[in-house]
Amino acid sequence: MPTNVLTWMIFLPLVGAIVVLCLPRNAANLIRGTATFFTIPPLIMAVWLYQHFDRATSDMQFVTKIPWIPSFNIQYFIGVDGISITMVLLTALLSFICIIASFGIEKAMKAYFALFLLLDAAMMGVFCALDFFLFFVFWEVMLLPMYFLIGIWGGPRREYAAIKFFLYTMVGSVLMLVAMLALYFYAEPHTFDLLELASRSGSYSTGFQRIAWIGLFIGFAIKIPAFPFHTWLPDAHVEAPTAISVILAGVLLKMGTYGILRINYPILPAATLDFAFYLLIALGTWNIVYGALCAMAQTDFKKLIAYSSISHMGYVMFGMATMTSEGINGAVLQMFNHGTVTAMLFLLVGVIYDRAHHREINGFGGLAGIMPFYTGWTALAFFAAMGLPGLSAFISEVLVLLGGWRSYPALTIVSASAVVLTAGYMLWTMQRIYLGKANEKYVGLPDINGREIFTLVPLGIIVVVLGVYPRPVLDLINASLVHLNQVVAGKAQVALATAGNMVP
Amino acid sequence: MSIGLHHFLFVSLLVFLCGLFTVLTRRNAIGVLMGVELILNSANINYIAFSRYGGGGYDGQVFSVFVIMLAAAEAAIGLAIVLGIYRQFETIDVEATDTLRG
Amino acid sequence: MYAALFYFIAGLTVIGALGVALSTNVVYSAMSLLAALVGASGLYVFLAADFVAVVQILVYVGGILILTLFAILLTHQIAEIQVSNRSVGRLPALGLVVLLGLAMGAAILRAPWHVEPLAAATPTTYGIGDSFLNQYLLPFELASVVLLTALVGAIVLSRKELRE
Amino acid sequence: MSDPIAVGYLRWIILAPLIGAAINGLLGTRIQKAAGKNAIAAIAIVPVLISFVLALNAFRQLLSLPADHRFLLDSVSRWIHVGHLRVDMAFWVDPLSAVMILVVTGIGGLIHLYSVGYMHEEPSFWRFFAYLNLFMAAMLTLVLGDSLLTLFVGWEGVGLCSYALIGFWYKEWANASAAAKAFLVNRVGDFGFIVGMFALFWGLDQTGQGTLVVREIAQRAHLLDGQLLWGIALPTFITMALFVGATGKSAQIPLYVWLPDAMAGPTPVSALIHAATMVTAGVYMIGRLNFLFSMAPATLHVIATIGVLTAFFAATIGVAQYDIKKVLAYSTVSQLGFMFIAMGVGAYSAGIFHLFTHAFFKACLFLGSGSVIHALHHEQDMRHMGGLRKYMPVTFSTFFVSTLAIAGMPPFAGFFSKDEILWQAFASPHGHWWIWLVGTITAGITAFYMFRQVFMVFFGEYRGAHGGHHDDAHGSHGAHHGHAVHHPHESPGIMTTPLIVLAAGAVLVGFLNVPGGLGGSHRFETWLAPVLEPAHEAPVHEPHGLVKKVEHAAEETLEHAEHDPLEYLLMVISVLVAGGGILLAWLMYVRGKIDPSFFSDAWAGVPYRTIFNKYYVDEIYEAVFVNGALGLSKMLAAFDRVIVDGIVNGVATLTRLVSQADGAFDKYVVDGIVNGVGAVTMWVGARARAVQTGHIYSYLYAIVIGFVVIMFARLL
Repeated sequence: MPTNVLTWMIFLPLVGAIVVLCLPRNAANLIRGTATFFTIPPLIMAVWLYQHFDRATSDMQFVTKIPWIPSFNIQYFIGVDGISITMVLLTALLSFICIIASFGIEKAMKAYFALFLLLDAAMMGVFCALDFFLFFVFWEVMLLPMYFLIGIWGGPRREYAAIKFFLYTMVGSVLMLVAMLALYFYAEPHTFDLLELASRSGSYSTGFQRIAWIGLFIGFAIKIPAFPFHTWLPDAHVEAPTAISVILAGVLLKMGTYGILRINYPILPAATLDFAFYLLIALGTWNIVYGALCAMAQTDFKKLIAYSSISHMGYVMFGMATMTSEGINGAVLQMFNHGTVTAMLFLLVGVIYDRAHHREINGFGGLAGIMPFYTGWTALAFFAAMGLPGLSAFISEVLVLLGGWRSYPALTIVSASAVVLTAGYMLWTMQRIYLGKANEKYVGLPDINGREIFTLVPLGIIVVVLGVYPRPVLDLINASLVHLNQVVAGKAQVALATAGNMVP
Repeated sequence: MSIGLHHFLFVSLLVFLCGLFTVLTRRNAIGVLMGVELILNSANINYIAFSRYGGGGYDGQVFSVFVIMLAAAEAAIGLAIVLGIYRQFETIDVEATDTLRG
Repeated sequence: MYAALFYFIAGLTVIGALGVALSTNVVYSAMSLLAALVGASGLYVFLAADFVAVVQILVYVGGILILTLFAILLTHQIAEIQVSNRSVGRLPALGLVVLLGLAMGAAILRAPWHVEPLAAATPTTYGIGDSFLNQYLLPFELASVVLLTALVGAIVLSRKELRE
Repeated sequence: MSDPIAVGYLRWIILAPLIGAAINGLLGTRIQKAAGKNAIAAIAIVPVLISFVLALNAFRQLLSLPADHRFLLDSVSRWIHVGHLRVDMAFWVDPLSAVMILVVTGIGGLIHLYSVGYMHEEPSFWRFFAYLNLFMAAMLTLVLGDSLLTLFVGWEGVGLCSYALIGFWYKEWANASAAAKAFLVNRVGDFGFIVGMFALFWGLDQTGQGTLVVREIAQRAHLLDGQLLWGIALPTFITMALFVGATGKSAQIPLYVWLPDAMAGPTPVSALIHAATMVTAGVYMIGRLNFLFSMAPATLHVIATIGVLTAFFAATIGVAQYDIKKVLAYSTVSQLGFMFIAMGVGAYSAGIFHLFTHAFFKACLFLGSGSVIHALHHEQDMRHMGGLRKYMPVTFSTFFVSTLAIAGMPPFAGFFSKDEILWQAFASPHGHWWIWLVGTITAGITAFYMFRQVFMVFFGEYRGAHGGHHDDAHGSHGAHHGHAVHHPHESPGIMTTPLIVLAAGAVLVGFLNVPGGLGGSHRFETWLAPVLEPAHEAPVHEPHGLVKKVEHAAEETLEHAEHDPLEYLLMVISVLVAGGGILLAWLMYVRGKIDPSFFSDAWAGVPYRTIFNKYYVDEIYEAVFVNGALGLSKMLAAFDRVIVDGIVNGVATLTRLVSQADGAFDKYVVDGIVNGVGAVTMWVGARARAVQTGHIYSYLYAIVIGFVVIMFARLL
């Protein structure tokens, strides 16, 4: 069990998906039971992984390497290190929570849970894959169930949203494919192995690095989503059912930034340094400010949270680009924190959507009196999203901005100013929905029920505990990120020096 | 001048042409059959001529006997069919019996 | 004299054939067919194929011709033997036949026929009979089968239809 | 700062109220239902008492230590160790924070007690005390935090609690927006604080010693000298940014707008948060980082100027207010202005002392006004009050004593602390005569509006309840038809005892820091000396020897040997000015000799209306910042929807058009060909059928023709 725990975590949900498909169509509870049953072991393994993860070293752990397609030198090469460990844990946790949260789904349950488990397997795969080809396969596999989950179980304009989501990501993955193949053929004994490509990063010419970097970056930027490519996110969120929004915001957005950290940084260090300022920092800052301002103007609750995700992911991009160990640590911590906080926000939106069947912020009012317990939870989530000290998001925001100050003080001030904007739209939303005179239309609304609380409790605990004592996560990621930072800074010089004479 | 192979070939050719002409132009089924008989005979003439002038083997003649025998069988069947048609169509006019057209 | 006899018999055969082709009345053509067959038998005699000549007369004239006559009579109510076999569009057929004749005539003239010196005319019946039962035994037996089938076929075809 | 003495109990000062808040917060409804409101009150007050006792213990332990070793540290665990950033979860007490925790726990405890009475008939009683305890915990974290980051956690924590408490009665929309306004304006201040903190950290990190722990900063502060950030001296940039944070938290121009609106919260909240503790956080922070501020004279000057302007500005507004709590709110802003004057002129200990005394009498004033409001069933407009001294003797006496203190009358605390500030404003090297002048004028105005309030509320006839017209004419001619049915009654014991204690404090506390000129020995100042004036002391035992220290400031503060005669003169002037103010108020509101309308109609009432409407500052902010941000966000959202989505949808429609064209082409051309082939075949088929005529002879023709053609082809 110890070494191939990752393989188990990837393929168990897949088996689950198949088992769910074989169940009789109308055995509702049986389907829900089996689906949950297949997400619990990965969660237990995740906890086991957390305990047995070696925090001192920065190299890959729990590695499995089996030749898969020898003729093209493609291996089934999976492993986990500081960068991906938090994401694996987050995926395991959020999948479990989302399965519980999707007990409200009535339409074609078997298909829903099967697709969801398939999605879960693919996500886990993306985070563990260390062979570029395997990474790309999982990346594509993840797309399909997502398209159907939004397209079939979504809201009124679901087809539009699903297609838009699918096409956007497809365009991205096409560019990624091109860059992947370029890297594959450029390497002497053609290989897809990321570590191998990284070790050879000195030998690429700057021109080649730049083009490959841009190709990969656009592919990943669409997923983050970075500014020009972000319009799919609000639509996808508004139309997706609650559980899918949670997974979409909780895990899928992180794949973009994770991809950049896993592929762009180690393999193309010289280009990373060039583009860190022009592209990443500028886009990061713009994402933060733009997301916050757009969120302020939204009337749909879910769209508001979608834009707030854009703003928070802006922090991740900002942190990554600072090239300081504080900045990068902050970025990866923010990826984790944003996962938990936004998951809570979407679950909470789900709660009132199930009751009032609409998400118009101005349509509510004074819910605090009607649903006090629910309002308590929302307050916790809102203040976490605002980055209030004592809650997890504050630590990562401070680290990111602290990291950013040394190299880009002006942009750090602009990004820090967004703290006020975030507080602005969050409080304003809080006020319009929860405070003020009780809206007579919803006086009878039942307060939050057991199942919904059960999904919120783990996330709430994480958000509070990590706020007071962030070491459990920081220690996990510190070693690898410090190493990554040195690698990128170090290699970049070497690449620049030797690249001069190498023609792509 | 002595009678050579050519003479017999020419006779058989002429008989063959008449037979052919009969078959092509006769509207009466039986006339057509008669034409066929003529063609078969021209063939026999050739057989025998070659048998005679070609080294005296009996093969030619054996063949011609077979031809005659088969001609008999063919005539019997042909006429039976003609009678069948006659009974069916009350006529044995070749023009009329074209139901098997494309 | 020998040549003259040949020409006479050959002429008889050809005229018979022409009669069959050209005569307006079926019966006449039957009669001219008779002439042609007899002429042919004569030619066989010329070619020292005595057995075949006799067979020709017996089978062809005695059998097939009589059979044809029967057919003619059966299919024509005696009363209306009138225009019966006006044939269709003779001219193109004639043209075609002439063309064919030229083609084959040229072939006959040009072909380097392998001609052996004529051996003496000997009675051939024994030779034919012998080859029937040795060299051509299988075709001989098959011939009997064919004839039997023809016999049965003819009977089946021409029996009164059972009115279902 | 020598090596600290490790202790273990400091963390409990914070944890006790935190646990209290947790219990009340999570189980409050059940406890209140089961054991009633007193149980809730007990759960809330006991932890505060524990903290108070521990604070006293820490104070006692510090007293036993020699002067410059007074320093207790309680390091709990590593908090964030990432890259150069080394921040631990550690709490420390030194003379300055000792004073602060005593104030917070002491006055906090009294206010907890008072709230039990004041909030008695409030249904969500448990929620109030949960927030109050949470606030105590946050304020104590702010004060005890040993690194700027822990201080910041407390800093925003108190912001959150003030949001929760101001918006306590969230049913009214006004309260909720007041709360949001408070939090947002604080957040703007926090933004400044963060920027200052980062600049400080990276400034030190440039020299390889980046840290956020306050005592390490003190040792390495000199390394910041000479560094520039965008052409501004780094220390100045840092201190300016930190000062922005301070103005946000301590309600100075331009970020003071939230305090008056914060009165929407229950009165004990105003007393605790908006008088005694939270608003003083800014002053404390400057005091804590005084070595930094001493390195940036430009910032000090700015602080002093803003301080005096805020004081004067708020005092003028206070004059025209009719809401009893609004007057006190503006007086708080004004008194805070005085503290910032002290900080601005480098007299840090004077500032802290004024903070100390102000906590006492301002809390007393607020609680007094609370008991008045409580008695009049939430009536807050002074024009409906009057003559309450007959009905509420205790509240009146404590209120009157505190008003004397705030006005700066000699025996009371306010005199000593405010006079010290005015003297420092004049004498200190960073001070300037006009600061003293405006300060003294403000002191006069303060005396006037405070006594105006006293006379309107406690003197004259009761203009209570729903009678009486609303002009501000003095009550004498108010012939009310039908007196209020009920007469206001004195507040219950639990509310008056804290009042008495605080009033006593307002009287006695002043003697802690009697200036040399009056025979005193500045005991308070000497107590704070090691923390607050390292810059002034001779650099004898400072290992690193300050490069640029304030030379002439050193000799005048400590050695008061020759009492500068000027000091006496200024004292007398300030007392006279205060007396004048009181007299004016007395004439206007008790004797009615001077008709207040005389002032209000001066120059066509324009100045009065502007004061009354708070110089329209709120409206300006609303228009400029709030609507500006909203407008910008609407514009950007529209841009996002129209342009970016427009492009995306444009591409989509383009693709659809291309696909339609492609579809048409496919249908008509390619399909056309296919059908064409079909048709041709059919046509040929039909022709070919004719060949099968059914006549045997035509077949024979075909054979013969074929044969002939072959023969001739062969021959030719």
